[in-house]
Amino acid sequence: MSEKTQESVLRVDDLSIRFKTRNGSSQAVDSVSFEVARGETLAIVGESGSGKSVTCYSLLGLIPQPPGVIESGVAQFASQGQQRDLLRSDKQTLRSLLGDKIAVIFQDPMTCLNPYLTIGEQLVEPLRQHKNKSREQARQRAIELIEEVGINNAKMRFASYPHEFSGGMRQRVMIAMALITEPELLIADEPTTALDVTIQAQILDLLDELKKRRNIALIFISHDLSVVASIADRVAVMRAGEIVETGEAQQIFKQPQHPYTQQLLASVPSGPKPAQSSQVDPQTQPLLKVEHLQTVFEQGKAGLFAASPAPTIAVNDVSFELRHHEILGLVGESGSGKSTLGRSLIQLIKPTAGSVQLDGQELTQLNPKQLKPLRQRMQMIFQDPYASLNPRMTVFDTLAEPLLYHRLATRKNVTPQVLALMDDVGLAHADIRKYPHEFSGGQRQRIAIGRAIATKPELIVADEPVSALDVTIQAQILDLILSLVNKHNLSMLFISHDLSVVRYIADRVLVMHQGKLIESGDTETLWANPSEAYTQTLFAAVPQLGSH
Amino acid sequence: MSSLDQNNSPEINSTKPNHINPSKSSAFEEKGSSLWRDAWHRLQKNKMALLGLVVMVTMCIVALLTPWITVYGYEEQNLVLGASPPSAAHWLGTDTLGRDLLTRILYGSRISLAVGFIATAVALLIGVIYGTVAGYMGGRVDAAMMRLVDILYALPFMIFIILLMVIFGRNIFLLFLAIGAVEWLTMARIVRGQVQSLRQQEFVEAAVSIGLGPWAIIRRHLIPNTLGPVIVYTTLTIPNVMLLESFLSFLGLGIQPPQSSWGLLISYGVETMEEYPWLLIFPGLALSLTLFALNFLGDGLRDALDPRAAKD
Amino acid sequence: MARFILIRLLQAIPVLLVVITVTFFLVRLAPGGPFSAEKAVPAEVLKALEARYHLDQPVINQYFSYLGDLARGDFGPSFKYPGRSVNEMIAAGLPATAELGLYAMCFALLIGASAGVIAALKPNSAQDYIPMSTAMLGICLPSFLLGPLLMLIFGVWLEWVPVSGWGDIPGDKILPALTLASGYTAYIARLSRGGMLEVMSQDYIRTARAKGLPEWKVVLKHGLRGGMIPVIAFIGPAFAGLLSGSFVVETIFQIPGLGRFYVQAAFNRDYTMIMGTTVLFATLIILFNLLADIVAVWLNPRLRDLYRSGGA
Amino acid sequence: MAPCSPLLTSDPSRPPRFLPALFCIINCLLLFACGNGENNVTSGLASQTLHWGNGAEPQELDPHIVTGLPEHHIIVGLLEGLVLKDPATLEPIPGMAESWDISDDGKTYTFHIRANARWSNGDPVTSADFVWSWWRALQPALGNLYAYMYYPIKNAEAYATGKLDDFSEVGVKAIDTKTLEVILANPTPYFLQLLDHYSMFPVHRATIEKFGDPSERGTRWTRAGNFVGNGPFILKQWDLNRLVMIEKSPTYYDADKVRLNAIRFYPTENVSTEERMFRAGQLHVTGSLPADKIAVYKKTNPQALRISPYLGTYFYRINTTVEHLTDKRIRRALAMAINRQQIIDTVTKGEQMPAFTFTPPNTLGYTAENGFAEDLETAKALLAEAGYANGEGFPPTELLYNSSEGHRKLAVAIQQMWKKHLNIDISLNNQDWKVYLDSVTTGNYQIARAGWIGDYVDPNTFLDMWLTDGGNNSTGWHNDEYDRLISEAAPRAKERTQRYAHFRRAEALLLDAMPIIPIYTYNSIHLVHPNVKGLPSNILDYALYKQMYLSEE
Repeated sequence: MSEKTQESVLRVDDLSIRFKTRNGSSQAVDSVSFEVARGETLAIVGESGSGKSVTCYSLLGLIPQPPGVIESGVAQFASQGQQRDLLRSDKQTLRSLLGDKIAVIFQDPMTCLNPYLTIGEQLVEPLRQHKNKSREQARQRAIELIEEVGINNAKMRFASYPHEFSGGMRQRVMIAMALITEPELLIADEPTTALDVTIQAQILDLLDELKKRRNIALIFISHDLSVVASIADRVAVMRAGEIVETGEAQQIFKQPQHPYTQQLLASVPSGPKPAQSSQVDPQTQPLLKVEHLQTVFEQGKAGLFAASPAPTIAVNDVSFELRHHEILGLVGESGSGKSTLGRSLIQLIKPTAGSVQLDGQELTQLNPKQLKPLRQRMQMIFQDPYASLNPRMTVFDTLAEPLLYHRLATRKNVTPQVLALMDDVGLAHADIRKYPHEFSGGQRQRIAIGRAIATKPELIVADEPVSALDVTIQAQILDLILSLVNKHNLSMLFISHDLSVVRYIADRVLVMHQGKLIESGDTETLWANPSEAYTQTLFAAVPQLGSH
Repeated sequence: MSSLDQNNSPEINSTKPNHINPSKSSAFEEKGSSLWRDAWHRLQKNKMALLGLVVMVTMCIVALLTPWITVYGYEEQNLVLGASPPSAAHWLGTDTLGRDLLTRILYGSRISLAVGFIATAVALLIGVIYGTVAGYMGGRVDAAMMRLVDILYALPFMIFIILLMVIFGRNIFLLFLAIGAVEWLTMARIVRGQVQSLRQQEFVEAAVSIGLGPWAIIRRHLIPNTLGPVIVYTTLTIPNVMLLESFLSFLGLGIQPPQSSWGLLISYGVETMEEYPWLLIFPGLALSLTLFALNFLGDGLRDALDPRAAKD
Repeated sequence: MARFILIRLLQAIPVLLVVITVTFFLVRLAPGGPFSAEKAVPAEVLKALEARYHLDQPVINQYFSYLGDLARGDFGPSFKYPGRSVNEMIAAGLPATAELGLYAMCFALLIGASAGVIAALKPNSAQDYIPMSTAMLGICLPSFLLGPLLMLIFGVWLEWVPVSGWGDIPGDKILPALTLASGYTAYIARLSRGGMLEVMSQDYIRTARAKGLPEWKVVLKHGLRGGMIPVIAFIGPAFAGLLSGSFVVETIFQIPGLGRFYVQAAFNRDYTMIMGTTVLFATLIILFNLLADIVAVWLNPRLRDLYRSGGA
Repeated sequence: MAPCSPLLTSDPSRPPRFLPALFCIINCLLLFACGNGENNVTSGLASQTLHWGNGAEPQELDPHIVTGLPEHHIIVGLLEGLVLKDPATLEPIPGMAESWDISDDGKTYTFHIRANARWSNGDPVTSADFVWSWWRALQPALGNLYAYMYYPIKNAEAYATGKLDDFSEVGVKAIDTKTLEVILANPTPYFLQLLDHYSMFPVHRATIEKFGDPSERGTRWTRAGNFVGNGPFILKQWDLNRLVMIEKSPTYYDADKVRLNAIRFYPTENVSTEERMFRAGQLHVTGSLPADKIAVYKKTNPQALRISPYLGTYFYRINTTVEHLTDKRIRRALAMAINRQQIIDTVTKGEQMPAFTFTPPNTLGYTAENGFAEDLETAKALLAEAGYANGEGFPPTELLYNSSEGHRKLAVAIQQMWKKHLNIDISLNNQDWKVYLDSVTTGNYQIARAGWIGDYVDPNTFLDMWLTDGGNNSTGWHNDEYDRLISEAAPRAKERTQRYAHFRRAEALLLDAMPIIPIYTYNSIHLVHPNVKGLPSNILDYALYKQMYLSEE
């Protein structure tokens, strides 16, 4: 793909960035060099904190200085025959390039669009700023572009607000906004990470197509190797601020040279579950029995607004069983009701109808007081380890709380138990007095898991426990979960949108779509032969490492 | 800029659990609420906040020691002298009855600081509990509780004060109650708003899934996380309360002359600010100093109590 | 939305009823009737006066007949000002108070929000501390101090504006509006600083910067709207408080407003006037809280749609 | 709500426009500030408009309902009684009546009303107007607090209190349209003085009846545009809490002598503001002056400062039913231990006169003998005699005053004097005005601050309040001999000297028993711009507008 005859749009040499704080400084980017040519996609791959975003943002003047200090480097940007060093341009020049010749697409389309302004207003902004277009001209152009990125009814959509769009649509808007000034360089920072797998496939296709049609240079930043595999021409692998390996995409995926690249590739969950963990006991009665469960939301009930729009049926007539020592996967896209189902099972949300029986005991009719002893037996792990830990409680407080509350320990003898829990989930004892924000995402999830297993429960509902984590961390946490399930004889409902992860961990899988269970079966059976059309689409959209 | 993770991830390096010698672990024995102890450590690093704290503590100590360090009595008049500007005998001058202003400011600090802290504490206690319960319960309980706040807001304050005065007579503790009873309303609203948004957070859900009861959740998870805005509002409330005290004292509820408070000294000083400006300036400075000290202390405390704020 | 407003208005009815009932009986508990005067009132005159205003009837009858009058929109005659009905006095006083409050709120918003925004752009720097400290002065300088001070400086010494009055001499509205604004400026400054800090760390601000927009445009167009939401939520209730709390400023600057009546009525035991102003202010508090909620919804497109679809 | 509307109406896709709106409002406000030219004092000189600091918003302008000084200042411009007073001497001079005859027994007064006396709508003023007006003033339903001003008239009291239903038996009669005969119950030497009190002013019958029942309180007849009066000015504008403006009346009989074209009364409740308004040239006359400003004016602007004796006494009431205060030795000791001159010098600062009698000295020629002297040794001795040598064991005693800066300061000074001189601890208590009144009238106090302003220039207005059943007594003190002297001996006295002798004996009894502690005699303290002419000082603080004018010379 990459013919070196192509002119290089951006050429970065020996870029080093350091972050200085009162506690010392850290080398965020260390002597990084790369280039990207017109019509080419360069993927920068690395885990969070590897410096891949900082590298790109520093070129655009988007990192705060201080604390960031650019120590060295040259970034030659070629546009209309003019060569500029981005790192040495003044703010004015940089600003005139940004949004015009260089455009950026950010990771989370939910937060990156201004919720208070219409799509149209935000779309025309770069045109008005850089091209001196009249409001009407800009509007025309914006509408054309909205259509081009595949949004129907562009004229009406022009006046809509971001919240009226789904995540995928927003990302299309972001792409339109980036392309509206016909840039020569497009930087896409994890553009599909926050999207469902089917949407992700569409967006990747769109990006690829637009790049080809407009012959622009694309820098694609991602942590997800499977995604990169499907779009990149060349790949640069970053770790701890350094590019450890760079090369043609096919070569990197087929014959990774650097051990870190190898480790990354090995961490991508693929293939069936390692056999050793399966100890399901089919003959006895199930641990959890769910019958005709229904959960309905009165929207807008929260807060002082009592007026309620039409109710949403989040979980619709769901029945299934969960056996002892079984890991049951629950897959579905966002909005399918899988999280609500998980919460309804352990009575965090009161179901509207149906029954949930834990070991033969009906849960839905119990009041909080009656539930309390049962809470010890069922626990939950949440998706977002940032939000699910109280920011003002130390690791000790968080882990000790369930022990003390259920009188499994006293104030005097709780410490050894907490330390044992920390051993279980692989946390250093020295961290006992630290607060959640001092940990990385993976460590936080370890804390959350520790909290969940503290009371030695039988059932754990894990709601997307690894989807916020980097791929190597994800692999570690998955292995941790598997080992804990074995060690403590746990049963688990494992909720995820990531089919590879589910395949890797679950014994049996349920597929959920629009509030209903549409398919279930033993994992490998289902993989081999999905019967429902939806399930088939879902499987087809999963990016594969080898797909390139 | 959350995605700009500035630190290199320690993740790679800590893939294996660190097994630390168990004997060392006893160093992490838990004693009391670590949030407050950690906050204290963080506060010590904030110079402005520390300065504010030092000023406040000094003021409190001086207020306590006032009877032993003043040369004049606070009620001691010198009608022949009358109002006199600062001099060697009277460092801050004297008021129209010839009373030493420094002495009166010092005695006044006893009243003002006591009113400021106790009345605000009353407001804080009621407001935080009320607001948290309303915000946590939500729905009808919340609506009913907030309507009650509306009602109390709307009742005529003056009538309330006059009645209090008549029913209970003059009483300094009544003053604390009266002021606290008024000030808690806004506090309750602020806290309720905070709790409403906190309630949606996953860590509260996690607490529910552990089986914690409402009270434990409110106490352990909600209230500590509302502290930021509460502290800021509190630091703004204290000087307000001190001024409210002077108004109520003027009406006859609260302290009686010849006792003084900063608020009263200021309101008397206003009357003669052209003739005897020192009578306004010095009490005014005392109040301003308190306000700024409290403000810096409050901001520092807010940051100290928020582990995330300590970015450095 | 219409339904939401309707429900809130319906909820207001019991609130108002409780306020009316409590106030009605409270004022009659306060010692000293509306007709007591320094010179003893002869018994027969007192009797005649009480008969005139139906105060000789059982309190419960008075209460129900008052409710009846109120339902017809009649607040009754003032006791203190025999020639005036309460309706008339409110009609005479409310415009001045509302105008004063409006100007004050504008000043407070302009000064407070500017200070807050400027401070938020560079937190913990001189650009933060200086405007914020200036705004904080508003709390140290209560209106009973600031009013006379401004009056003295700008009215008497510099002779730039009149000392007092309301609409009599050009410029006589500036000082009272500034005075009333001072206390609120500090709150607004703090709120907008906090709001802006929060908003300026949002991802969409980074998006705006990535478009190459100049910084002022990023702040004013993308930041301000979200950053001002806490301020909007504050000014609704604050405006109601400003109206009922304007009596100090009205007295100092001799403004023919309602705030003076609100306080004086309590001292005069002008029962009908107390009731009238209380009902009015209770209504205003409820309305402004509602308005603040509506504006908050309106400013937030997401909520706007929620209510549009759920309501009418 | 206006600031929100630009928000609500703006195109939702555009950023909020409330900032521009805000700027507009502020700009309007600031634009108003420009063009601030001449002040009231300068402009008033050309237009002969007097700007008067009136102290408070008038409750009403109906002379038969109101009770206060602010109302007085306005009403005397709008209405005129049978007689006026010479502001220099306070002797009666002709008003509506151009002359009058008094019978030899001093009981029958015959007034001859001016032929050219007219109401502002052109109607002539007749004797029937007076008869009707006085009938109205005595209607119980009107709730006239000054009905007692009529009590010297035969049967007026009985009619006012409902003991008599037939008004024709009350001693007032229209002989013909311009002749009015008044018959008194007893000879009342100060009766002519009363006639200049607004409660005895005539009102226009047709106007009042047009707006409601004559005995109905608060009809709209007193509004600008409705008001029909017979005084030198007519009511032009009455904006609540803002301004009352009266303008020269063309129908007034003396109109060519009236030189002021208009008077604007401002409700200056805040005395500090009032003083600043004066300084900024917004007022010609202030109603008062803060005590601490007096010295400043003496130094910098003495010609504007107007201090003159006033017909009133500041005193402390003692509740003689409180156990330890029943002993008159204690009461006298308290009175003697106050250094009045020092209080006047440092607290009130208005050159007031220390009071050793209750009636102010030289009240129409009456001066009582000092009832005591400031004497610390005697005071201590008296206290010791009463059983509290050196103040030991003196029961806790409370001094009550109504919430006010001035009362507070004085109480604090006196509290300290008693502590220093007698070694007794007195605590202070201040109450809101109405609560204070309630406490005093129900006797729920020990020592209470008080003040008394004479309604008319005669000792009687001071001394009749200490009668046993006097509505304003409230001290629990009573003395039969005193009652006899005031209500029987004095009214029957033929001559002023004899009458004053009775008063002196009575006042000596009062001061000996000392249920009250006189502190000082009031002064009226005003700021008067030098341009204001024809406003002499007098003890009633009485102004005759038709003699006043503005001039720079």
